[in-house]
Amino acid sequence: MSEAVVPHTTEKRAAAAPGRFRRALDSDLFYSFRRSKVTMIAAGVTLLFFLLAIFASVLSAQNPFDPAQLQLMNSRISPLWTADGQSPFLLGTDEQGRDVLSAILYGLRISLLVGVLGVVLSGAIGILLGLTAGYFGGAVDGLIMRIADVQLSFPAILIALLINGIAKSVFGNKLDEMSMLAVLVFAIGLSFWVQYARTVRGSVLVEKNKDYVAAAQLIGLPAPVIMLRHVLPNTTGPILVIATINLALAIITEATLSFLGSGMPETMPSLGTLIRIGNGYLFAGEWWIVAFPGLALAALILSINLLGDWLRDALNPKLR
Amino acid sequence: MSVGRSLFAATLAGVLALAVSPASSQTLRYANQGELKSLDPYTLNESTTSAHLGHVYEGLVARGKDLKIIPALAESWETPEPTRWRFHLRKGVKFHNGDPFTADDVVFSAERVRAKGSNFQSRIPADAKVVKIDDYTVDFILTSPNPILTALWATWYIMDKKWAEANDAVAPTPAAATTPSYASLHENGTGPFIIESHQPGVKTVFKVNPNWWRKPEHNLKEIIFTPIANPATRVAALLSGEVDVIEPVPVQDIERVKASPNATALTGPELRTIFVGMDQARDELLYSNVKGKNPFKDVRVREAVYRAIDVDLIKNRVMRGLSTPSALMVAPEIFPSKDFARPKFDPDAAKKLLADAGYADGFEVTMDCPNDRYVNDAAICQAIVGMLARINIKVDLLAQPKAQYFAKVLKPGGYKTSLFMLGWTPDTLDSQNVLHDIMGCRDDPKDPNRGEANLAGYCNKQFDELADKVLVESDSSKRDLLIKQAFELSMKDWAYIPLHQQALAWGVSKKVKLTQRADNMVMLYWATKQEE
Amino acid sequence: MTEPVLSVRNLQVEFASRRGTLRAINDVSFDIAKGEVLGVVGESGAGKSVTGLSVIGLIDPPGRIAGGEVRLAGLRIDNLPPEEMRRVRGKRIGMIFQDPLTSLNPLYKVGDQIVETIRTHLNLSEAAARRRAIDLLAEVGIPAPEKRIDGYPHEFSGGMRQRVVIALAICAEPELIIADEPTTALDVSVQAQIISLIKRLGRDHGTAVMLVTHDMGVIAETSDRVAVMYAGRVAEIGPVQDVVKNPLHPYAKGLMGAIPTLAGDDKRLVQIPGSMPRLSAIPRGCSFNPRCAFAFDRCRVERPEPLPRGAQSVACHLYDTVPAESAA
Amino acid sequence: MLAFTLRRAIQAIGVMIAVGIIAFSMFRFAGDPVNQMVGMDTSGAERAAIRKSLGLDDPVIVQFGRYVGNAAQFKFGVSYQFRLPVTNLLMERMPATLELAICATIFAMISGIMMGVYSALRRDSWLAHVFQAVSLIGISLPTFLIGILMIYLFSVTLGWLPSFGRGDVVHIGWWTTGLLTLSGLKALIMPSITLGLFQMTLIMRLVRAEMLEVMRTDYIRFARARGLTTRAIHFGHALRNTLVPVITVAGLQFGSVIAFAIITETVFQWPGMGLLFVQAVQNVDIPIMAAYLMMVSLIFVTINLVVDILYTIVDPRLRSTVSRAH
Repeated sequence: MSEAVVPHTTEKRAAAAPGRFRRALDSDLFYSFRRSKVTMIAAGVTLLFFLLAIFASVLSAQNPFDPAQLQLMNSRISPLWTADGQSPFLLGTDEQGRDVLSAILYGLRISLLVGVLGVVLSGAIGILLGLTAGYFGGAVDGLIMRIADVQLSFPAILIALLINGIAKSVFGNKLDEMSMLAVLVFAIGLSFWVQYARTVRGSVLVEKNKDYVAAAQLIGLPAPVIMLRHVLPNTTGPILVIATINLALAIITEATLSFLGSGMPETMPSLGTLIRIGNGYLFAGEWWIVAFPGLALAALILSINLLGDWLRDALNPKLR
Repeated sequence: MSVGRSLFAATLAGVLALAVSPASSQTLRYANQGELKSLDPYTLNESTTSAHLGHVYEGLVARGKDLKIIPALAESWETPEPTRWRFHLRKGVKFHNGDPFTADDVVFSAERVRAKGSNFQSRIPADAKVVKIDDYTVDFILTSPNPILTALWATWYIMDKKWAEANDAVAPTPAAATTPSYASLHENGTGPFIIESHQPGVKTVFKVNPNWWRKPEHNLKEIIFTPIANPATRVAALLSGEVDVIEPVPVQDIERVKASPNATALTGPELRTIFVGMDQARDELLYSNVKGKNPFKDVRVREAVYRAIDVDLIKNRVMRGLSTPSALMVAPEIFPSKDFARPKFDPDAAKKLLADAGYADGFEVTMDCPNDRYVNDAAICQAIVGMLARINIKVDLLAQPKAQYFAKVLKPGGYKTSLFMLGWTPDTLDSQNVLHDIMGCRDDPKDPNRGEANLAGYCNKQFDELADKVLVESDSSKRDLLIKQAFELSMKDWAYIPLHQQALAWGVSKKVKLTQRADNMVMLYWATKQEE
Repeated sequence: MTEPVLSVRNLQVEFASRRGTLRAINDVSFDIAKGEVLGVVGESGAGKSVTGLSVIGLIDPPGRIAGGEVRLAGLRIDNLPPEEMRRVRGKRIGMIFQDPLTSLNPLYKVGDQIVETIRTHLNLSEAAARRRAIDLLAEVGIPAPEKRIDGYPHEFSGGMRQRVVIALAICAEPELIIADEPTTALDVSVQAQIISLIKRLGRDHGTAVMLVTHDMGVIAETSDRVAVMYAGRVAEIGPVQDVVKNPLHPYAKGLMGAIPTLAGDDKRLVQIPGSMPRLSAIPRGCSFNPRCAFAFDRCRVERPEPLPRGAQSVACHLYDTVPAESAA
Repeated sequence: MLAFTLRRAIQAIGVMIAVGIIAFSMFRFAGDPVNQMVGMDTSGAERAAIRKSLGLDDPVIVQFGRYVGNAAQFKFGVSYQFRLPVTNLLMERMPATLELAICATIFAMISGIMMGVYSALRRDSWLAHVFQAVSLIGISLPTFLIGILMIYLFSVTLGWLPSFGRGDVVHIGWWTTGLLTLSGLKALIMPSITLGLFQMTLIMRLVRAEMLEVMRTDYIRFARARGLTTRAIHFGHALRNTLVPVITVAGLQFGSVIAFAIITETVFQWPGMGLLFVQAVQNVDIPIMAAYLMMVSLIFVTINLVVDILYTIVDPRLRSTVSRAH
């Protein structure tokens, strides 16, 4: 939803500050990182979450995606430190006897997978379209940017719902968990590309008129290749910022889709799905089913957002 | 003297009523997850809609608090011959617009309910004749005996002929109507309440009908109905005292509601039976890794699946004790019998049965399941998936919203399922409906409607013969015996796996006294609310 | 002698940074008399703009005035409370920035901006302020001022905008105008007009002007006196003819050598080797010593203090121990 | 100006046509509505008849033609669930959604701008840090969770605010408003906050960033050099310049607010278009879904147009040269 915000600033910055990122990386970035305790903690938490997700299968008491490992007998056990807690269910279990901690670890994996792949896909689409629009200009540029305009006025969640719905209706009922994941990645990827495209296009427009492009063309080097070498480093900073913020947004979008019933199925729950399921048990006093996934999601997104904030400020020396 | 005294008493009562009723008549706020979908009582055969309309419309008969058929617009009836039913109509009843209720309205309603576009055509056999004898007597002449003719009539609501004719509403509003008819936006019944305003999906206000022929058991002046689809919001509205009655309460919230100082939960067994079915019609399953044959055609595999499912565990854990495990495909209220016991949960026997059938290593199959239709439906399916995994049947669960689910598994979708869960309430409140619709052979050339909802494709000609005999048998003990034989036969075939009757759970404010009926129809004309 | 309009004594400005405290201005002193134009010249980073900003009290954190004093007509202003300093700004000291394109708020009509400033400082009615604004625009040479007063900044050309900026700077009849590179962003053809305008206004109103620029040519043309700054210090200060004709400080010599003269003699422009040190790496002793052709041991250990040489003042050891002899 | 408006309008029509095609083709495949319309015990023959009467058996191209023809006259057919004309239903629900969206936007604008200005001007104060933290938490928790938690706290536990619905509404012509009754106002509080929280965060951060940026511009420095009061600088000059992008974003975000109302309305059972849409999705009520999409798109393009025009009013530079390159 912040798509309208970032381009305003990044486009300008990309144009105004070629190579700023590279310079910044040398010293300032690392310095400002070390200076901010909050950022260091956020980075630590984010890293921790990624590690937890990667090693989920090693760390978990059970594989919550494998129904054979779920014991209905063990359902609705409260966390270990409460009176009714039972080992090994540190954070308790849910209605199905799913260990909440394991479910969080595996859910984290799904959420991050959807988020990261979604962001990578949207980045790839956005960069490609941005390069195309900027390089060719004219009608191609007009068309791509008009599409971007239109898309920008539609919130990502609605676009994702639409794509989700289209995919569901096209593939009918054949969608299993993995294809649902692919659909989510696709939906998120197609909803978030605009900012990248605008940033890259802005940078291309700046570079296009520079002498070296003409020079390269004179000596017979393909201009696109040359430009790519200049454009991409210049936009790395803004793109990194967009990607970080979008990662958080993508994860929330997935959670929201799942609240509206279009997210990951309950047999392979993401953090968002876990919250939706757990939400139904809040009044029943089985708070741990929703509280821990909620906390995990909030902590993850908070950390990523903090990193994104810091990155944006750090790459923009004016704000320091 | 006696006349004087009674006159005095009546006057006193009248004065008292005048003095008391304005203060004691209350507004009841009611929230349901479902919606009142049309005001035309013949448009949609759906229980929530029928229950709502039951406050403004009435049938010739009604169902009492114990679901027994009781007289309503018909004071009494008799069957002079097995194929002739005579109904004596109540006199002095008026529709909400003041029109008197007469035999003409019954004849008219009988035609309208069977007309094209009605969703209730089966309420009266198509070839039955409805004859007005006098203004308050009507005969129904059938071509074959039907002992349960009135079973579904509690939701066959009588409409006003004059009103319908005056408002161009003689034809029923079809479910697929592209323009709303007058009758779908307005009501004119004889019932205890009058709809004052109706904003679909938002709010419907029922005002009390001061001229109702029956003495009200409620003390309400109006009912404000709001559909609240989100379960948490619905519960919150009850807990915070914003509504007085909600239906349903999610099972996990029942304890919370009971613990609340201003509300409680009414629970009881529902008539709906939840069951699992296996496709035993196709030669190869649509969704399985077993090719060239159908494992569910093997009775040992069906028994294995049956024995692998621990319904008691589902009851304790998923349903929180609020279900009644069932051996039969109908609820005990419909067919009470002590002769049936559920075959024991026995995973080891199940494994052995599978091995005997040649599936020692199990197989893979996809299970279809709704996730917004029955109480904890998806959770039950997930639990079953886990249980079947322990006998090496790897189940891929496809839990979907009811719209997509029904589109796929029902007859119009081509019964596209290999393993599924479904719930069924015979709306006749009679076993025959289940024997015919769910367990009868599909594709019976003589009876195309047989096996309409038989998603498993179970087919046993002997069973169908029994079902046919049940339909025409008027002697109830002989009839029960036939039903029993049919159920025994189906159990021997391991045709279906009945799981349980789910519990119905209504949330009710402590200020409100309410009768809960097992068909889950919320009838607020039995509700009383304390003064505020 | 009358009190100078501006008197800066031993001014020190520091910037706290993560590499330690950087001293941007180190012990700078100078005076400007009524009606006098003082040119402040130096390479970028020499501290000339910072000097201007510290006089008007607009050093942004993390910068701060760490020592010395600034007096405006005898009143010490460097330690005034913010609200009183604000009243000094615009009213008694006007400022002109480098880029007229960005100095004006694009969303307000120029007239509104002038009226706003006038009414902040002078007790005038809206109408009177507007009349004055028209007069001011006329004075700075904007044609049809009664019409242009309702124009937006983007409707003005660069030169015209700088005239508006000047009008804004003088609208409360300040005693001192600080012009920070007022012509740098302008076309060469416009530069001369703006310079002469500033000069004329200074003369007509008896306003003291502090003209900050890196362009010796502008200084030579406009200023009465000139201060040459290097690495946060005044290297040399004196009447403009003296400094141009006879620069004393080796750095000033190099700088003056960079002025193309009309004489067109074959003397090549003197290039000073090397570049100005960064603030974080100012050498010990004389900050110019690594680039100085005349540097000797003392220059590397001891900081030279300003020494009067006639009307000039120079901070160089060359003029201390061995007076004048090695200075050619 | 006219040419510009005209061009935008043509673009808008293009968008609407594209949305129409998407709406139609998506909902053409979104499950069988007949299953939703009739009970489970309806016979196959009856179902087939209903399908036929709905025209669901016609070739796709015929169905699309019919759809476009009707849509152009604002006829979106009759809701499968309610058997009422969809246009009426949507118009009936629109006031609820718009009122909620406007209240949420006002809440977000006022609190977002105040917090943003404060944290830009007092960057290092503890309150600014609190605002930053609040804003981060605001975007780090999913809307539905915030809504549920608020209901749990303010309705169930404290009993201060209603947990669902609009309260009593007053009819003014075809419009209904909850702003004129106490219960209506109380009912607006939680949904507006829930819905506006994200926007508030966004606006706050935008205002802060833009304000910091503006405060560094030459004209602010020059304004300070002119001796203008801090108030005049902050609120006259800096804020006004900050508001240009803020208006754009807030305007564009209004579309998002309406779309995000889907979630808020579901949680609070708010009888608006979003709730209608969610119910329609659940019940495969194709006419409502299609009409909602078209209606929301129409609102979006209208907003974009209005924002563009507003933009030119606020920023005089754009009045003469309206070609606003994106």
